[in-house]
Amino acid sequence: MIKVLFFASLRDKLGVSELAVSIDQLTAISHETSVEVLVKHLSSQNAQWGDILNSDASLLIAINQTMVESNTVIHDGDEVALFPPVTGG
Amino acid sequence: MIKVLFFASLRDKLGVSELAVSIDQLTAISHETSVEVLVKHLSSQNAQWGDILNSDASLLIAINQTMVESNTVIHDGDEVALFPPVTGG
Amino acid sequence: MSDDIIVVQEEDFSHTQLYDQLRSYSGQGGAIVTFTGLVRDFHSDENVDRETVSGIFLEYYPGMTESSLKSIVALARERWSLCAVSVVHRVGELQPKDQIVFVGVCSEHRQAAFEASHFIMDYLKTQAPFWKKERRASGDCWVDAKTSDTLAAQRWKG
Amino acid sequence: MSDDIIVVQEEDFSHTQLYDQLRSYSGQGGAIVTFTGLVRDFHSDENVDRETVSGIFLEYYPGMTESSLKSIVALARERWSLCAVSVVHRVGELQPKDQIVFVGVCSEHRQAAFEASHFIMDYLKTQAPFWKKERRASGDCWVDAKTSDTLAAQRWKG
Repeated sequence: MIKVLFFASLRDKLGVSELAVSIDQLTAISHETSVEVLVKHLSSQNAQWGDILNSDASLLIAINQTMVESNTVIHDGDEVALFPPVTGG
Repeated sequence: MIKVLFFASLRDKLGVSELAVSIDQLTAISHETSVEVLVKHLSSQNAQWGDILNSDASLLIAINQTMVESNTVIHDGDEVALFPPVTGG
Repeated sequence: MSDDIIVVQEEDFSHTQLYDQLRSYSGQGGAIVTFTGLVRDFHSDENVDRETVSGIFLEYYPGMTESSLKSIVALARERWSLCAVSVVHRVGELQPKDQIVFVGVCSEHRQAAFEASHFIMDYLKTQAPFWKKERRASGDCWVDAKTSDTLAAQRWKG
Repeated sequence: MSDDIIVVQEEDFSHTQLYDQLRSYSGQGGAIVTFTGLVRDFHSDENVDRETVSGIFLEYYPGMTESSLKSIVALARERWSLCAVSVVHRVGELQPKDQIVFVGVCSEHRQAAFEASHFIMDYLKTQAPFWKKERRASGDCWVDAKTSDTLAAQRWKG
Protein backbone atom coordinates (compact mmCIF):
# COMPACT_ATOMS: atom_id res chain seq x y z
CA MET A 1 0.00 0.00 0.00
CA ILE A 2 0.96 3.64 -0.51
CA LYS A 3 0.15 6.12 2.26
CA VAL A 4 -1.01 9.43 0.79
CA LEU A 5 -1.11 12.58 2.96
CA PHE A 6 -2.61 16.00 2.22
CA PHE A 7 -1.86 19.16 4.19
CA ALA A 8 -3.26 22.62 4.84
CA SER A 9 -5.51 24.22 2.17
CA LEU A 10 -5.24 21.16 -0.08
CA ARG A 11 -6.52 18.89 2.72
CA ASP A 12 -9.37 21.33 3.44
CA LYS A 13 -10.38 21.45 -0.25
CA LEU A 14 -10.20 17.66 -0.74
CA GLY A 15 -11.89 17.01 2.60
CA VAL A 16 -9.46 14.23 3.50
CA SER A 17 -6.12 14.22 5.27
CA GLU A 18 -4.90 10.69 4.59
CA LEU A 19 -5.76 7.74 2.41
CA ALA A 20 -4.25 4.44 1.26
CA VAL A 21 -3.73 3.52 -2.38
CA SER A 22 -2.70 0.07 -3.58
CA ILE A 23 0.28 0.01 -5.92
CA ASP A 24 -1.88 -2.20 -8.22
CA GLN A 25 -4.27 0.73 -8.73
CA LEU A 26 -1.33 2.66 -10.20
CA THR A 27 0.16 -0.13 -12.32
CA ALA A 28 -3.35 -0.52 -13.79
CA ILE A 29 -2.89 2.99 -15.23
CA SER A 30 0.80 2.85 -16.13
CA HIS A 31 3.73 0.54 -15.51
CA GLU A 32 5.73 3.59 -14.44
CA THR A 33 4.15 4.44 -11.07
CA SER A 34 5.10 8.11 -10.85
CA VAL A 35 3.48 10.80 -8.73
CA GLU A 36 1.74 11.99 -11.92
CA VAL A 37 0.09 8.59 -12.17
CA LEU A 38 -1.02 8.76 -8.54
CA VAL A 39 -2.61 12.17 -9.23
CA LYS A 40 -4.32 10.70 -12.32
CA HIS A 41 -5.68 7.86 -10.18
CA LEU A 42 -6.95 10.22 -7.47
CA SER A 43 -8.52 12.52 -10.10
CA SER A 44 -10.43 9.59 -11.57
CA GLN A 45 -12.01 8.83 -8.19
CA ASN A 46 -13.93 12.08 -8.01
CA ALA A 47 -14.46 14.90 -10.55
CA GLN A 48 -14.05 17.58 -7.86
CA TRP A 49 -10.73 16.09 -6.74
CA GLY A 50 -9.60 16.15 -10.36
CA ASP A 51 -10.38 19.85 -10.59
CA ILE A 52 -8.56 20.58 -7.33
CA LEU A 53 -5.45 18.50 -8.04
CA ASN A 54 -5.04 19.63 -11.64
CA SER A 55 -5.84 23.32 -11.15
CA ASP A 56 -2.91 24.04 -8.90
CA ALA A 57 0.46 23.88 -10.67
CA SER A 58 2.26 24.99 -7.51
CA LEU A 59 1.50 21.83 -5.46
CA LEU A 60 4.57 20.35 -3.78
CA ILE A 61 5.32 16.66 -3.41
CA ALA A 62 7.30 14.71 -0.83
CA ILE A 63 8.05 10.99 -0.95
CA ASN A 64 9.13 9.54 2.39
CA GLN A 65 9.42 13.09 3.70
CA THR A 66 11.81 14.33 1.02
CA MET A 67 10.73 16.84 -1.65
CA VAL A 68 10.62 15.32 -5.15
CA GLU A 69 9.50 16.19 -8.69
CA SER A 70 6.21 14.90 -10.10
CA ASN A 71 7.93 12.38 -12.38
CA THR A 72 9.50 10.53 -9.44
CA VAL A 73 8.52 6.87 -9.18
CA ILE A 74 6.52 5.67 -6.16
CA HIS A 75 7.25 2.27 -4.63
CA ASP A 76 4.99 0.07 -2.56
CA GLY A 77 5.15 1.14 1.09
CA ASP A 78 6.10 4.76 0.31
CA GLU A 79 4.60 7.73 2.12
CA VAL A 80 3.57 10.33 -0.44
CA ALA A 81 2.53 13.83 0.67
CA LEU A 82 0.92 16.55 -1.44
CA PHE A 83 0.75 20.09 -0.13
CA PRO A 84 0.65 23.76 -1.14
CA PRO A 85 3.73 26.02 -1.04
CA VAL A 86 4.93 26.49 2.53
CA THR A 87 4.23 29.63 4.57
CA GLY A 88 5.99 29.24 7.92
CA GLY A 89 8.44 31.51 9.66
CA MET B 1 42.39 78.80 21.84
CA ILE B 2 42.09 75.51 20.05
CA LYS B 3 41.65 72.37 22.14
CA VAL B 4 43.58 69.45 20.66
CA LEU B 5 42.84 65.86 21.73
CA PHE B 6 44.72 62.63 21.00
CA PHE B 7 43.34 59.13 21.49
CA ALA B 8 44.46 55.54 21.85
CA SER B 9 47.81 54.50 20.31
CA LEU B 10 48.47 58.05 19.06
CA ARG B 11 48.07 59.45 22.57
CA ASP B 12 50.35 56.75 23.96
CA LYS B 13 53.04 57.50 21.35
CA LEU B 14 52.88 61.29 21.78
CA GLY B 15 52.68 60.97 25.56
CA VAL B 16 49.96 63.60 25.82
CA SER B 17 46.19 63.39 25.67
CA GLU B 18 45.21 67.03 25.41
CA LEU B 19 46.81 70.38 24.72
CA ALA B 20 45.82 73.94 23.83
CA VAL B 21 47.09 75.79 20.78
CA SER B 22 46.54 79.47 20.13
CA ILE B 23 45.06 80.28 16.72
CA ASP B 24 47.89 82.86 16.38
CA GLN B 25 50.42 80.01 16.37
CA LEU B 26 48.70 78.70 13.25
CA THR B 27 48.27 82.03 11.46
CA ALA B 28 52.01 82.52 12.00
CA ILE B 29 52.53 79.52 9.70
CA SER B 30 49.74 80.12 7.19
CA HIS B 31 46.74 82.41 6.90
CA GLU B 32 44.66 79.30 6.08
CA THR B 33 44.48 77.56 9.45
CA SER B 34 43.79 74.03 8.25
CA VAL B 35 44.36 70.78 10.16
CA GLU B 36 47.49 70.32 8.04
CA VAL B 37 48.84 73.58 9.45
CA LEU B 38 48.06 72.41 12.99
CA VAL B 39 50.00 69.20 12.35
CA LYS B 40 52.89 71.27 10.93
CA HIS B 41 52.86 73.39 14.10
CA LEU B 42 52.80 70.36 16.41
CA SER B 43 55.60 68.69 14.40
CA SER B 44 57.77 71.77 14.80
CA GLN B 45 57.48 71.55 18.60
CA ASN B 46 59.27 68.25 18.87
CA ALA B 47 61.17 66.13 16.31
CA GLN B 48 59.69 62.92 17.69
CA TRP B 49 56.14 64.27 17.39
CA GLY B 50 56.91 65.18 13.79
CA ASP B 51 57.97 61.61 13.07
CA ILE B 52 54.85 60.19 14.72
CA LEU B 53 52.34 62.58 13.15
CA ASN B 54 53.80 62.40 9.65
CA SER B 55 54.53 58.66 9.53
CA ASP B 56 50.91 57.60 9.81
CA ALA B 57 48.82 58.41 6.73
CA SER B 58 45.79 56.67 8.24
CA LEU B 59 45.26 59.17 11.10
CA LEU B 60 41.66 60.38 11.39
CA ILE B 61 40.59 63.91 12.27
CA ALA B 62 37.49 65.28 13.95
CA ILE B 63 36.63 68.95 14.43
CA ASN B 64 33.98 69.58 17.05
CA GLN B 65 33.33 65.84 17.12
CA THR B 66 32.63 65.45 13.41
CA MET B 67 35.02 63.64 11.08
CA VAL B 68 36.72 65.96 8.58
CA GLU B 69 39.45 65.94 5.93
CA SER B 70 42.91 67.34 6.66
CA ASN B 71 42.36 70.46 4.55
CA THR B 72 39.44 71.60 6.71
CA VAL B 73 39.92 75.01 8.31
CA ILE B 74 40.12 75.29 12.10
CA HIS B 75 38.52 78.25 13.88
CA ASP B 76 39.33 79.71 17.27
CA GLY B 77 37.47 77.76 19.97
CA ASP B 78 37.30 74.53 17.96
CA GLU B 79 37.92 71.12 19.48
CA VAL B 80 40.25 69.17 17.18
CA ALA B 81 40.84 65.45 17.73
CA LEU B 82 43.46 63.24 16.07
CA PHE B 83 43.21 59.47 16.36
CA PRO B 84 44.03 56.17 14.67
CA PRO B 85 41.45 54.16 12.68
CA VAL B 86 38.70 52.90 14.99
CA THR B 87 38.53 49.31 16.26
CA GLY B 88 35.35 48.97 18.31
CA GLY B 89 32.51 46.49 18.04
CA MET C 1 27.67 20.52 15.84
CA SER C 2 25.93 17.95 18.02
CA ASP C 3 24.94 20.88 20.20
CA ASP C 4 22.69 22.37 17.52
CA ILE C 5 19.14 22.89 18.77
CA ILE C 6 16.41 22.14 16.21
CA VAL C 7 12.94 21.97 17.69
CA VAL C 8 9.30 22.19 16.59
CA GLN C 9 6.97 22.79 19.54
CA GLU C 10 3.61 24.21 20.56
CA GLU C 11 4.90 25.99 23.68
CA ASP C 12 6.46 29.42 23.64
CA PHE C 13 10.25 29.56 23.77
CA SER C 14 12.52 31.61 26.01
CA HIS C 15 14.63 34.00 23.95
CA THR C 16 16.89 34.46 26.98
CA GLN C 17 17.52 30.74 27.38
CA LEU C 18 18.25 30.28 23.66
CA TYR C 19 20.64 33.24 23.64
CA ASP C 20 22.40 32.03 26.79
CA GLN C 21 22.84 28.58 25.24
CA LEU C 22 24.37 30.03 22.08
CA ARG C 23 26.68 32.13 24.22
CA SER C 24 27.75 29.16 26.34
CA TYR C 25 28.48 27.12 23.19
CA SER C 26 30.32 30.03 21.58
CA GLY C 27 33.80 28.45 21.76
CA GLN C 28 35.93 30.73 19.59
CA GLY C 29 32.86 32.59 18.45
CA GLY C 30 32.73 36.33 18.94
CA ALA C 31 29.50 37.04 17.07
CA ILE C 32 25.94 35.98 17.84
CA VAL C 33 23.01 36.89 15.58
CA THR C 34 19.43 36.03 16.50
CA PHE C 35 16.29 36.36 14.42
CA THR C 36 12.83 36.24 15.98
CA GLY C 37 9.58 36.28 14.03
CA LEU C 38 6.43 37.58 15.75
CA VAL C 39 2.77 37.06 14.82
CA ARG C 40 1.50 40.24 13.19
CA ASP C 41 -1.98 41.49 14.02
CA PHE C 42 -2.87 42.40 10.45
CA HIS C 43 -2.88 40.88 7.01
CA SER C 44 -1.71 42.73 3.95
CA ASP C 45 -0.66 41.91 0.43
CA GLU C 46 -0.41 43.79 -2.85
CA ASN C 47 -4.05 43.16 -3.71
CA VAL C 48 -6.03 43.84 -0.56
CA ASP C 49 -6.23 46.43 2.18
CA ARG C 50 -4.92 45.68 5.63
CA GLU C 51 -7.24 43.51 7.65
CA THR C 52 -7.10 42.67 11.35
CA VAL C 53 -5.83 39.22 12.27
CA SER C 54 -6.88 37.89 15.67
CA GLY C 55 -4.54 34.89 15.62
CA ILE C 56 -2.95 32.23 13.45
CA PHE C 57 -2.90 28.46 13.26
CA LEU C 58 0.39 26.84 12.21
CA GLU C 59 0.23 23.36 10.71
CA TYR C 60 3.30 21.21 10.02
CA TYR C 61 4.28 17.75 8.78
CA PRO C 62 5.60 15.90 11.84
CA GLY C 63 8.88 14.18 11.00
CA MET C 64 9.46 15.89 7.67
CA THR C 65 9.42 19.39 9.15
CA GLU C 66 12.17 18.55 11.65
CA SER C 67 14.33 16.81 9.05
CA SER C 68 13.82 19.72 6.65
CA LEU C 69 15.09 22.14 9.31
CA LYS C 70 18.08 19.86 9.94
CA SER C 71 18.91 19.85 6.22
CA ILE C 72 18.73 23.64 6.06
CA VAL C 73 21.10 23.96 9.04
CA ALA C 74 23.45 21.40 7.42
CA LEU C 75 23.48 23.49 4.21
CA ALA C 76 24.35 26.59 6.25
CA ARG C 77 27.17 24.72 7.99
CA GLU C 78 28.59 23.68 4.60
CA ARG C 79 28.73 27.33 3.53
CA TRP C 80 29.88 29.06 6.70
CA SER C 81 32.05 28.16 9.68
CA LEU C 82 29.60 28.21 12.59
CA CYS C 83 30.11 27.49 16.31
CA ALA C 84 26.46 26.90 17.22
CA VAL C 85 23.06 27.05 15.56
CA SER C 86 19.58 27.01 17.13
CA VAL C 87 16.26 26.85 15.32
CA VAL C 88 12.95 26.73 17.18
CA HIS C 89 9.60 26.94 15.36
CA ARG C 90 6.22 26.94 17.04
CA VAL C 91 3.06 25.25 15.70
CA GLY C 92 -0.62 25.28 16.67
CA GLU C 93 -2.71 28.27 17.72
CA LEU C 94 -0.79 31.53 18.21
CA GLN C 95 -1.89 35.00 19.24
CA PRO C 96 -0.82 38.37 17.79
CA LYS C 97 2.65 39.40 19.04
CA ASP C 98 3.49 35.80 19.99
CA GLN C 99 6.94 34.55 19.05
CA ILE C 100 6.72 32.15 16.07
CA VAL C 101 10.28 31.33 15.16
CA PHE C 102 13.81 31.74 16.52
CA VAL C 103 17.00 31.33 14.52
CA GLY C 104 20.28 31.92 16.35
CA VAL C 105 23.81 31.57 15.00
CA CYS C 106 27.15 31.97 16.73
CA SER C 107 30.30 32.22 14.69
CA GLU C 108 33.82 33.58 14.85
CA HIS C 109 33.05 36.58 12.65
CA ARG C 110 29.93 38.71 12.29
CA GLN C 111 29.73 38.30 8.50
CA ALA C 112 29.14 34.54 8.81
CA ALA C 113 26.66 34.94 11.67
CA PHE C 114 24.58 37.53 9.76
CA GLU C 115 24.64 35.64 6.49
CA ALA C 116 23.97 32.17 7.92
CA SER C 117 21.00 33.30 10.02
CA HIS C 118 19.53 35.18 7.05
CA PHE C 119 20.09 32.15 4.81
CA ILE C 120 18.41 29.80 7.30
CA MET C 121 15.35 32.07 7.52
CA ASP C 122 15.09 32.45 3.73
CA TYR C 123 15.27 28.68 3.25
CA LEU C 124 12.92 27.94 6.15
CA LYS C 125 10.36 30.28 4.55
CA THR C 126 10.37 28.37 1.25
CA GLN C 127 11.47 24.81 2.10
CA ALA C 128 10.25 23.80 5.56
CA PRO C 129 6.73 22.34 5.62
CA PHE C 130 4.78 24.81 7.74
CA TRP C 131 1.45 26.33 6.71
CA LYS C 132 -0.16 29.37 8.25
CA LYS C 133 -3.89 29.97 8.55
CA GLU C 134 -4.92 33.47 9.58
CA ARG C 135 -7.96 34.17 11.71
CA ARG C 136 -9.07 37.26 9.77
CA ALA C 137 -12.06 39.50 10.48
CA SER C 138 -13.55 38.18 7.20
CA GLY C 139 -12.96 34.54 8.18
CA ASP C 140 -10.17 31.97 8.39
CA CYS C 141 -7.81 31.98 5.44
CA TRP C 142 -4.73 29.96 4.50
CA VAL C 143 -1.88 32.35 3.75
CA ASP C 144 -0.55 32.36 0.18
CA ALA C 145 3.17 31.85 -0.38
CA LYS C 146 4.95 35.07 -1.35
CA THR C 147 7.00 35.52 -4.50
CA SER C 148 9.34 37.74 -2.49
CA ASP C 149 10.20 34.74 -0.29
CA THR C 150 10.99 32.58 -3.32
CA LEU C 151 13.23 35.31 -4.69
CA ALA C 152 14.92 35.76 -1.30
CA ALA C 153 15.84 32.06 -1.21
CA GLN C 154 16.98 32.04 -4.85
CA ARG C 155 19.50 34.80 -4.32
CA TRP C 156 21.66 32.39 -2.24
CA LYS C 157 22.10 30.13 -5.24
CA GLY C 158 24.96 30.15 -7.75
CA MET D 1 12.07 56.83 16.59
CA SER D 2 12.31 58.65 19.90
CA ASP D 3 12.31 55.21 21.51
CA ASP D 4 15.68 54.30 19.99
CA ILE D 5 18.21 53.25 22.61
CA ILE D 6 21.77 54.42 21.96
CA VAL D 7 24.07 53.99 24.93
CA VAL D 8 27.79 53.83 25.72
CA GLN D 9 28.44 52.36 29.17
CA GLU D 10 30.97 50.51 31.31
CA GLU D 11 28.46 48.11 32.86
CA ASP D 12 27.34 44.89 31.23
CA PHE D 13 23.96 44.97 29.46
CA SER D 14 21.04 42.59 29.75
CA HIS D 15 20.35 40.92 26.40
CA THR D 16 16.93 39.89 27.73
CA GLN D 17 15.96 43.42 28.66
CA LEU D 18 17.10 44.83 25.32
CA TYR D 19 15.21 42.13 23.39
CA ASP D 20 12.07 42.62 25.49
CA GLN D 21 12.21 46.38 24.83
CA LEU D 22 12.50 45.85 21.08
CA ARG D 23 9.58 43.45 21.22
CA SER D 24 7.43 45.87 23.22
CA TYR D 25 8.16 48.67 20.73
CA SER D 26 7.57 46.38 17.76
CA GLY D 27 4.32 48.07 16.63
CA GLN D 28 3.67 46.57 13.21
CA GLY D 29 7.03 44.84 13.25
CA GLY D 30 7.15 41.10 12.84
CA ALA D 31 10.92 40.67 12.65
CA ILE D 32 13.60 41.26 15.29
CA VAL D 33 17.31 40.76 14.60
CA THR D 34 19.93 41.11 17.33
CA PHE D 35 23.69 41.11 17.02
CA THR D 36 25.95 40.62 20.03
CA GLY D 37 29.72 40.86 19.96
CA LEU D 38 31.73 38.97 22.59
CA VAL D 39 35.33 39.46 23.73
CA ARG D 40 37.43 36.71 22.19
CA ASP D 41 40.15 35.07 24.25
CA PHE D 42 42.72 35.02 21.46
CA HIS D 43 44.29 37.36 18.96
CA SER D 44 44.89 36.41 15.36
CA ASP D 45 45.62 38.15 12.12
CA GLU D 46 47.12 37.21 8.78
CA ASN D 47 50.68 37.80 9.98
CA VAL D 48 50.90 36.21 13.41
CA ASP D 49 49.93 33.01 15.15
CA ARG D 50 47.05 32.95 17.60
CA GLU D 51 47.94 34.38 20.94
CA THR D 52 45.97 34.26 24.20
CA VAL D 53 44.20 37.47 25.20
CA SER D 54 43.39 37.84 28.90
CA GLY D 55 41.17 40.89 28.46
CA ILE D 56 40.67 44.11 26.54
CA PHE D 57 40.46 47.81 27.28
CA LEU D 58 38.00 49.84 25.22
CA GLU D 59 38.63 53.56 24.89
CA TYR D 60 36.14 56.03 23.38
CA TYR D 61 35.66 59.74 22.72
CA PRO D 62 32.89 60.86 25.10
CA GLY D 63 30.33 62.92 23.22
CA MET D 64 31.56 62.16 19.74
CA THR D 65 31.10 58.40 20.12
CA GLU D 66 27.44 58.76 21.09
CA SER D 67 26.70 61.23 18.30
CA SER D 68 28.51 58.99 15.82
CA LEU D 69 26.27 56.05 16.82
CA LYS D 70 23.20 58.30 16.47
CA SER D 71 24.29 59.30 12.95
CA ILE D 72 24.77 55.65 11.97
CA VAL D 73 21.28 54.75 13.23
CA ALA D 74 19.85 57.77 11.38
CA LEU D 75 21.52 56.56 8.16
CA ALA D 76 19.98 53.11 8.67
CA ARG D 77 16.54 54.69 9.22
CA GLU D 78 16.88 56.60 5.94
CA ARG D 79 17.53 53.35 4.07
CA TRP D 80 15.09 50.97 5.75
CA SER D 81 11.71 51.25 7.42
CA LEU D 82 12.42 50.32 11.05
CA CYS D 83 10.14 50.12 14.09
CA ALA D 84 12.84 50.23 16.77
CA VAL D 85 16.63 50.28 16.99
CA SER D 86 18.89 49.70 20.00
CA VAL D 87 22.66 50.08 20.13
CA VAL D 88 24.64 49.51 23.32
CA HIS D 89 28.45 49.55 23.36
CA ARG D 90 30.58 48.93 26.41
CA VAL D 91 33.86 50.68 27.25
CA GLY D 92 36.61 50.17 29.84
CA GLU D 93 38.12 46.90 30.99
CA LEU D 94 36.42 43.75 29.67
CA GLN D 95 37.12 40.06 30.20
CA PRO D 96 37.12 37.23 27.62
CA LYS D 97 33.55 36.14 26.76
CA ASP D 98 32.11 39.46 28.01
CA GLN D 99 29.47 41.09 25.86
CA ILE D 100 30.96 44.15 24.06
CA VAL D 101 28.24 45.42 21.79
CA PHE D 102 24.53 44.90 21.12
CA VAL D 103 22.68 45.99 17.99
CA GLY D 104 18.98 45.20 17.79
CA VAL D 105 16.53 46.10 15.04
CA CYS D 106 12.80 45.50 14.77
CA SER D 107 11.05 45.98 11.46
CA GLU D 108 7.99 44.82 9.57
CA HIS D 109 9.94 42.44 7.33
CA ARG D 110 12.97 40.27 8.02
CA GLN D 111 14.94 41.59 5.05
CA ALA D 112 15.08 45.10 6.52
CA ALA D 113 15.88 43.84 10.04
CA PHE D 114 18.78 41.69 8.80
CA GLU D 115 20.21 44.32 6.48
CA ALA D 116 19.86 47.27 8.86
CA SER D 117 21.51 45.47 11.80
CA HIS D 118 24.35 44.30 9.55
CA PHE D 119 24.76 47.82 8.14
CA ILE D 120 24.86 49.36 11.63
CA MET D 121 27.56 46.91 12.74
CA ASP D 122 29.65 47.46 9.58
CA TYR D 123 29.46 51.24 10.04
CA LEU D 124 30.07 51.08 13.79
CA LYS D 125 33.24 49.06 13.11
CA THR D 126 34.70 51.72 10.80
CA GLN D 127 33.09 55.02 11.88
CA ALA D 128 32.42 55.07 15.62
CA PRO D 129 35.36 56.26 17.74
CA PHE D 130 36.20 53.21 19.85
CA TRP D 131 39.70 51.79 20.22
CA LYS D 132 40.55 48.36 21.54
CA LYS D 133 43.71 47.47 23.44
CA GLU D 134 44.33 43.76 23.95
CA ARG D 135 46.02 42.33 27.05
CA ARG D 136 48.12 39.78 25.16
CA ALA D 137 50.52 37.25 26.64
CA SER D 138 53.32 39.23 24.96
CA GLY D 139 52.09 42.54 26.40
CA ASP D 140 49.38 45.17 25.88
CA CYS D 141 48.76 46.05 22.25
CA TRP D 142 46.40 48.43 20.47
CA VAL D 143 44.45 46.50 17.86
CA ASP D 144 45.00 47.45 14.22
CA ALA D 145 42.00 48.31 12.07
CA LYS D 146 41.14 45.57 9.60
CA THR D 147 40.92 46.02 5.85
CA SER D 148 38.04 43.52 5.85
CA ASP D 149 36.02 45.94 8.02
CA THR D 150 36.67 48.83 5.64
CA LEU D 151 35.56 46.67 2.71
CA ALA D 152 32.47 45.51 4.63
CA ALA D 153 31.38 49.11 5.17
CA GLN D 154 32.14 50.11 1.58
CA ARG D 155 29.85 47.48 0.12
CA TRP D 156 26.81 49.44 1.43
CA LYS D 157 27.74 52.41 -0.74
CA GLY D 158 26.47 53.15 -4.22
